[in-house]
Amino acid sequence: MISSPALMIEARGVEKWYPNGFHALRGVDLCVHQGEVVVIMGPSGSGKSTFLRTFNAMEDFQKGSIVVDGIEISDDLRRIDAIRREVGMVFQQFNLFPHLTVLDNLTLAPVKVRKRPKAEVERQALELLERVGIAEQAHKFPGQLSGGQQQRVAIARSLCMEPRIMLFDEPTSALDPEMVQEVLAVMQELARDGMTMVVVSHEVRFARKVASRVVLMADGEVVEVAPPQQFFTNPRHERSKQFLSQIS
Amino acid sequence: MISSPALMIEARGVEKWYPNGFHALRGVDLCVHQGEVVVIMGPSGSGKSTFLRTFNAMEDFQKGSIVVDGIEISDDLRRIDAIRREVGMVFQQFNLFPHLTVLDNLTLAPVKVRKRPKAEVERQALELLERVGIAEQAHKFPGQLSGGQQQRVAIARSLCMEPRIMLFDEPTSALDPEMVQEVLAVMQELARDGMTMVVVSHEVRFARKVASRVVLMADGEVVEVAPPQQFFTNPRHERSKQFLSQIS
Amino acid sequence: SDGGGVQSQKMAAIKARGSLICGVDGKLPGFSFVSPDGSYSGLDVDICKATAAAVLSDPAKVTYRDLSATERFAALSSGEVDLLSRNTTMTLSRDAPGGNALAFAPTTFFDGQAVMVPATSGIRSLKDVAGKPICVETGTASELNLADRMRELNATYTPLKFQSGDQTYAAYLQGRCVAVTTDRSQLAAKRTGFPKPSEHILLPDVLSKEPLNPATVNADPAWADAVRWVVYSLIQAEEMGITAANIDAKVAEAKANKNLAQLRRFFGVEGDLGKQLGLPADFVVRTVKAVGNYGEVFERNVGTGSPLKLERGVNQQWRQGGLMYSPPFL
Amino acid sequence: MTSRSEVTPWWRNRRYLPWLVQGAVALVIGVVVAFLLTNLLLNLTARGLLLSWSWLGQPAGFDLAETILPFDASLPYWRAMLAGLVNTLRVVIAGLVGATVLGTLIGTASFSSNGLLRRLARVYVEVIRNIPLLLQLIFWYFVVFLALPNGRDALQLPGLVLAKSGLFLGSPELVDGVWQAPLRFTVEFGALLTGLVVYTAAFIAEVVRGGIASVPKGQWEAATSLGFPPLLTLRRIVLPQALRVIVPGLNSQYISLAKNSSLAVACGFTDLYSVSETTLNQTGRAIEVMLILLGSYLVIDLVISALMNGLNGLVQLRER
Amino acid sequence: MASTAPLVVRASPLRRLQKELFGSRLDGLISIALLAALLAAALGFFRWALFQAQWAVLSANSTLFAVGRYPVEQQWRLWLLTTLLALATGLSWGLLRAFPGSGAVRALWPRNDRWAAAILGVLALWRPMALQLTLAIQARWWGIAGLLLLARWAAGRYGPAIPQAFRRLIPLLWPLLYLVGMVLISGGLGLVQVPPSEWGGLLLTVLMATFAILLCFPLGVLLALGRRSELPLLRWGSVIYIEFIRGAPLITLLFLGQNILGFLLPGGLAPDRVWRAAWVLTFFAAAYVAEAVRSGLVAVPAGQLEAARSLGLSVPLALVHVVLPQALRVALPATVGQFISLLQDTTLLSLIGLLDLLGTARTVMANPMFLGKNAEVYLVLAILFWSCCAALGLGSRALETRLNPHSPSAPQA
Ligand SMILES: Nc1ncnc2c1ncn2[C@@H]1O[C@H](COP(=O)(O)OP(=O)(O)OP(=O)(O)O)[C@@H](O)[C@H]1O
Ligand SMILES: Nc1ncnc2c1ncn2[C@@H]1O[C@H](COP(=O)(O)OP(=O)(O)OP(=O)(O)O)[C@@H](O)[C@H]1O
Ligand SMILES: [Mg+2]
Ligand SMILES: [Mg+2]
Repeated sequence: MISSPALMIEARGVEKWYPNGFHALRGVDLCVHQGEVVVIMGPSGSGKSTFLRTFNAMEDFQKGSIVVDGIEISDDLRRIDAIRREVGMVFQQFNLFPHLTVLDNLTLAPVKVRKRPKAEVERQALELLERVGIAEQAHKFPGQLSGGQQQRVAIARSLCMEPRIMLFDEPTSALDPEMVQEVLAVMQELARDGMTMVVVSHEVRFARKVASRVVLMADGEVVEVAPPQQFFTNPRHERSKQFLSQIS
Repeated sequence: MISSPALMIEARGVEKWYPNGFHALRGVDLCVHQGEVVVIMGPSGSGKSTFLRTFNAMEDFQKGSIVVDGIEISDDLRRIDAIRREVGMVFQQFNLFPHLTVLDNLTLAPVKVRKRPKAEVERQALELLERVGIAEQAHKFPGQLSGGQQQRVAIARSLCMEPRIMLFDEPTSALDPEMVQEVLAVMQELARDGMTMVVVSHEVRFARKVASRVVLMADGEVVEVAPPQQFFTNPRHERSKQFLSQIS
Repeated sequence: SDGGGVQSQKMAAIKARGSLICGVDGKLPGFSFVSPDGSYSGLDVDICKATAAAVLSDPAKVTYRDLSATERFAALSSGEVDLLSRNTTMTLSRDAPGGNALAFAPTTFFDGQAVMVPATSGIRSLKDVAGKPICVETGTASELNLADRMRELNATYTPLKFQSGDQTYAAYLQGRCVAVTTDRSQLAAKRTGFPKPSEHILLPDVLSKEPLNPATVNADPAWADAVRWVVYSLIQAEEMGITAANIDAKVAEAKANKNLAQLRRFFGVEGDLGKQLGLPADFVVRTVKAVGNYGEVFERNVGTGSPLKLERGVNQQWRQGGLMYSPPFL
Repeated sequence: MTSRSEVTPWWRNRRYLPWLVQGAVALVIGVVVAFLLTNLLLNLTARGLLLSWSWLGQPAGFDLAETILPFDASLPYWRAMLAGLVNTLRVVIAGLVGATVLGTLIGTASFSSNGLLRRLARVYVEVIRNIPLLLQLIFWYFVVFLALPNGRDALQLPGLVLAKSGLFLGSPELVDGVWQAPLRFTVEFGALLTGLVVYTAAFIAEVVRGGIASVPKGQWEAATSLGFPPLLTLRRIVLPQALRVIVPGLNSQYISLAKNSSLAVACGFTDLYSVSETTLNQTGRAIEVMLILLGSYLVIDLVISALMNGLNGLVQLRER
Repeated sequence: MASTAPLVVRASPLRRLQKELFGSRLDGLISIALLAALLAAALGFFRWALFQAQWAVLSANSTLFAVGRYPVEQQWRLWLLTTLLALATGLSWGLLRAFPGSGAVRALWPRNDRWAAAILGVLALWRPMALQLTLAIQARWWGIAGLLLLARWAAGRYGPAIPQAFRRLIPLLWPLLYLVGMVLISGGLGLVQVPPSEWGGLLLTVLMATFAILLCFPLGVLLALGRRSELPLLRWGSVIYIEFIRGAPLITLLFLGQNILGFLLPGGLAPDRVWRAAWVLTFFAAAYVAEAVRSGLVAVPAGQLEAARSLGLSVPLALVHVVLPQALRVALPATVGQFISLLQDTTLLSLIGLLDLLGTARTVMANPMFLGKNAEVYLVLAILFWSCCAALGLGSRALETRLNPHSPSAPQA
């Protein structure tokens, strides 16, 4: 037990109702260990995004508990801040700040939130941009980049806050096909470097190659959790089979 | 000579400058005989649309002359009216009137411009819609139709003015692939019925099957005019070869 | 303590502020008017100056507020101006506590509402105006008097109402209406500025009595009294033949001669008349020095020597058969 | 997040914090409002001006220049204010129609093939919008309308006389130096209406221009290729589509026209505001008069909005 | 098809004119009618302006129009302020040119600037002369205009040499100048007090407009944020406020401010009526600015706030650094539009008896000497307002393009 990697996310019986009464999560459990890459799949509206967003307290929930890196999520703002510091998030729509240069996008949060010295953050930012392969775009504005480049900037922006966990919500689904690969390559490398990642994605190839486990959600519940090999070749549940037949 | 079909369009040395000084047509000649189907091809920006639009006086030109069905184009508004009566035009973007039903789209011009009795025009319009295969959509609004249906309505709308010449400006390039065929079929049938047509299009199959001659334009000039068989298999000019290699 | 403890709140406020806020019309030649250099002059303005001289010893310490007819009472009762010297007619409802609850100082000008018409119009009495447009400033007593009188005469007419005097006269001069009505003095004042004053006549009809008085609020009787006696001091000075020019001599004379008891009391050389009002003992000297006696004020601003060329008429001293009469300074 | 072993302090609790913020804001607003209201009550009581409406029934004592509702000085105040309201409505309705017509003409003129007309339309809009309306109203009244000739010199056309006192329609005749006619509009009304129409038309022209510009160019081309002359294209093809964009824009212009009509005082027209000012001055009833005034304009705005929303529904419906 | 070398011809200006004016018979008729009308109007105007108009009304009252009844012996303060303003304007203008927005080329005197400088020069030389001001005052105006151009030249020429740390401080010049200006105008700090009732004319108009513009903007932003807030109380509070203000004509609100504010505050606490009007203008404009800003807020995708929050930015930080910069850029034209109408609305002060430009004009025209000289005065006022409003509009468009050289519609090749 001692040698097993630390538990980074531990969700127990999470239930969420939206204010309009919609029961979006119906008692979901999930554990993510350090260094794991968990890919969440499932039909549209099954609650994947909602679930993911509870991990950094972007959505609240009514029942159950979530412990992120040892901190239990509660209504305490100080805790929420601490959790957001641990968790980076990348969105489907990139959500880069269009009025700031790429470099400023990266440095804004570390400088304003962490109060780190600007010069140091800039050095780190340039390194990260190098790492995602777009160092030469540092002084452009997001509007001047392609979708793939923008998404890589978004990843770098999250990394710049030095998170211990990264959440990805369909990071490639707004991209033209030729740009999907460049983003997945960056994520793959991140995974190789040992980042704990939870990824909502329907990229089967990526999941097969990188995921430690694949989670299938449907109707606000976790239907199946399995290593990718097993999940894609021999799913246990009827729902999983049905889903797999749809996406391939 | 007597048996040769009448000359429907005769353009001689047409030169056009746009108001910004751009020299869009640099002395173009073209003759179209009755019943001919002429397909104009050429790279983007070569002046195809501009040339086509001079035929019904939608664009003016500064040098040369164009005679349409015996009427020479000049600044005389009465002549321009007469020519527009002879010439129908179909656009890439359909340009149906979104606030009118399909039937009203067809009948508006004959009733308001030609002052024909409404009932008679409606009968004719329904026949035409039948002919392009969408009689049952007569009372819908354009926004409720698919692209292919909309383009067929646009063709029927032009036909309702009983033109002797039809101009098509890339009629299928805004369509999803599965809808291209239904529009080409309608055009093919029109050609079979003996309509004189000038078509800007890159549909090689259509050109091979239907065109009397294919015209290649480049940089505001006509580079080659040839029957489709010869044009596609054995073009004379270097420019034509280059162009054909690009589109296939 | 000195003044028998009667210190008015208002007066304290004015002294603290170091300036008297005086509500005036600002656009009425002869009464209150701004010259191109920005200074105010006129009969109403002189009352402000005299009051400032009495309270603050300096006639220049006045802050003028141009007030329209519609806002003058609100400005006074909300305490925005200390003194309203804006040729305002004293009426019962304005005076009464159940009405506007003002406190009026003595009349500084006895006026009456009149009607002016172009001489060429052929109109010779109010009756002739029937059926025609009359210009009048809205929110004034003139507006109501006109309505009353026309109803008495059983005549229809069109009242063209304007928010301010300048618009009213502009409309009249441009011929929009055949007559304009307001107080006689005002009409005369305005007429002086007309391109051809002689082409306009005042009809003989007097629509109303218009005693024009400075006003303060009922709520501060001590302040009202002070203002009242400032005005009386000017009238009394004229009666006693004291002018701005000769006052220094007269004061010296009074100081020298113990027998001139009345004069000595008046100048505050003896007795505590000023203190009883909460004013300096020599407030009369200050007021007269600042603006002259009532006759001088009248002559300078509206009298025959001024552009308005008004006769003294009923505004003559009572000894000359007029209505100007000051109670004794005892 | 139901039961927690440890209690989160309230100032860090994201569940309570918003309510605390709101509570604080409510408290501040409440205290300020209460403070103002107490003062109001105290001051009004001191002056004997506590809210009361009985004065509305007392005779007004003043006359009004032009009214559709018959009015004279012996009628009560509420009749005076009603007469003012009717006058306001009269000028607003006429103004709406006039401004819409003129604005549409100018808006479409900026698409004319005639370069001069096009530029003049631009110049009109740029000049008129950048000069204060009040200045324009005063200009129209004192400089233009009051310069009209009067009496015998008035501009006379068959059945129509334009004089300094107004526009007379029907069979005008000169009685005792004054024009009389069955139908007359005073110059005060004329100046206000002209000012409002000219000013609002500039804004409406921009709305119309925006609406027309929002119709794709292809619509013009298609119509032209079908042989439509330009005016017919505009009327049958372009304007119906442009309406979707125009109508919401018109709504706010209409409302501002209605509100701007309160500047009538500047040119001597007896509208609601002018009557209210007189009434306030004669009665001292500031609060009540303000309430009536604000309420009336609010109702006018709401009515215009409701009508325009209905119209909006109609033009949007045609799409589907 | 041996065509000639690419030849750029533009239709000759005459031919273009002919085509624009006489393209068709109808166009020809319209053109002739319009030309005739224009000609008649121009003739009439010049006849009036040259032979009938009497401009003495303006020259005789120029001080009144400029500063109202501001005490003569204190007017040096206004001259000082004008000089400071001219310096600051020249400095800022020159620096703008020294550091053009990305994409623009740097030039010491671009064409627009040469025009502006020429117009300024002509105005400074001709206007004081036309107003028949005394030579001393004319000279002052020349000096001030010269100073402005000199500062403009110096800043444009030597601006780039200024160290960056110092350059950052230069925008602060304006708020500082505003405060200094307020002190200079109203007195205090050892200067003699000049109460607001003595301010008038252009001074009052400009003061009211700038005061209201400066204050209504933050207020409007707060209201807009309130209206978009999730907290019902803030939202409904803002909605009620905004809709109430927008439902009422400004004149009724000014009237309310003058007549009722006195009742709402304990005696003596109510501010001077000039300030009262200024506050009413501010609160009025805030509601409209709020709507303009709201349209900008709507244009910012919800994802922006989410991204900022997920990066750990608190809501205020996210608003300040992420949402507002984007929203205000979108809202800029509409906001400036509101500022322009606010400037125009200051004329309504004359209806409540304040002596702004229009109020001063009305006072002047009550002067028997100038009765009936309406057209001259109103024409000059109209030109004045027009130039100010048009300049604001132009400025906003320039700012817009300067802020937006990298619009998202220009993707990389
Ligand atoms: N704010 C909200 N209020 C009410 N219902 C919501 C809200 N947001 C999401 N939902 C509903 O909750 C359900 C789950 O949403 P969620 O976005 O988590 O699904 P998802 O699995 O991510 O789907 P997709 O693959 O389409 O992104 C959906 O049915 C959605 O309609
Ligand atoms: N209104 C205009 N003003 C200036 N240049 C124009 C205008 N319209 C078109 N052009 C230019 O004229 C050239 C010919 O345009 P045209 O639309 O005729 O080309 P095309 O051959 O139809 O191209 P495509 O295949 O892209 O439709 C292009 O270079 C275009 O940029
Ligand atoms: Mg999702
Ligand atoms: Mg084309």
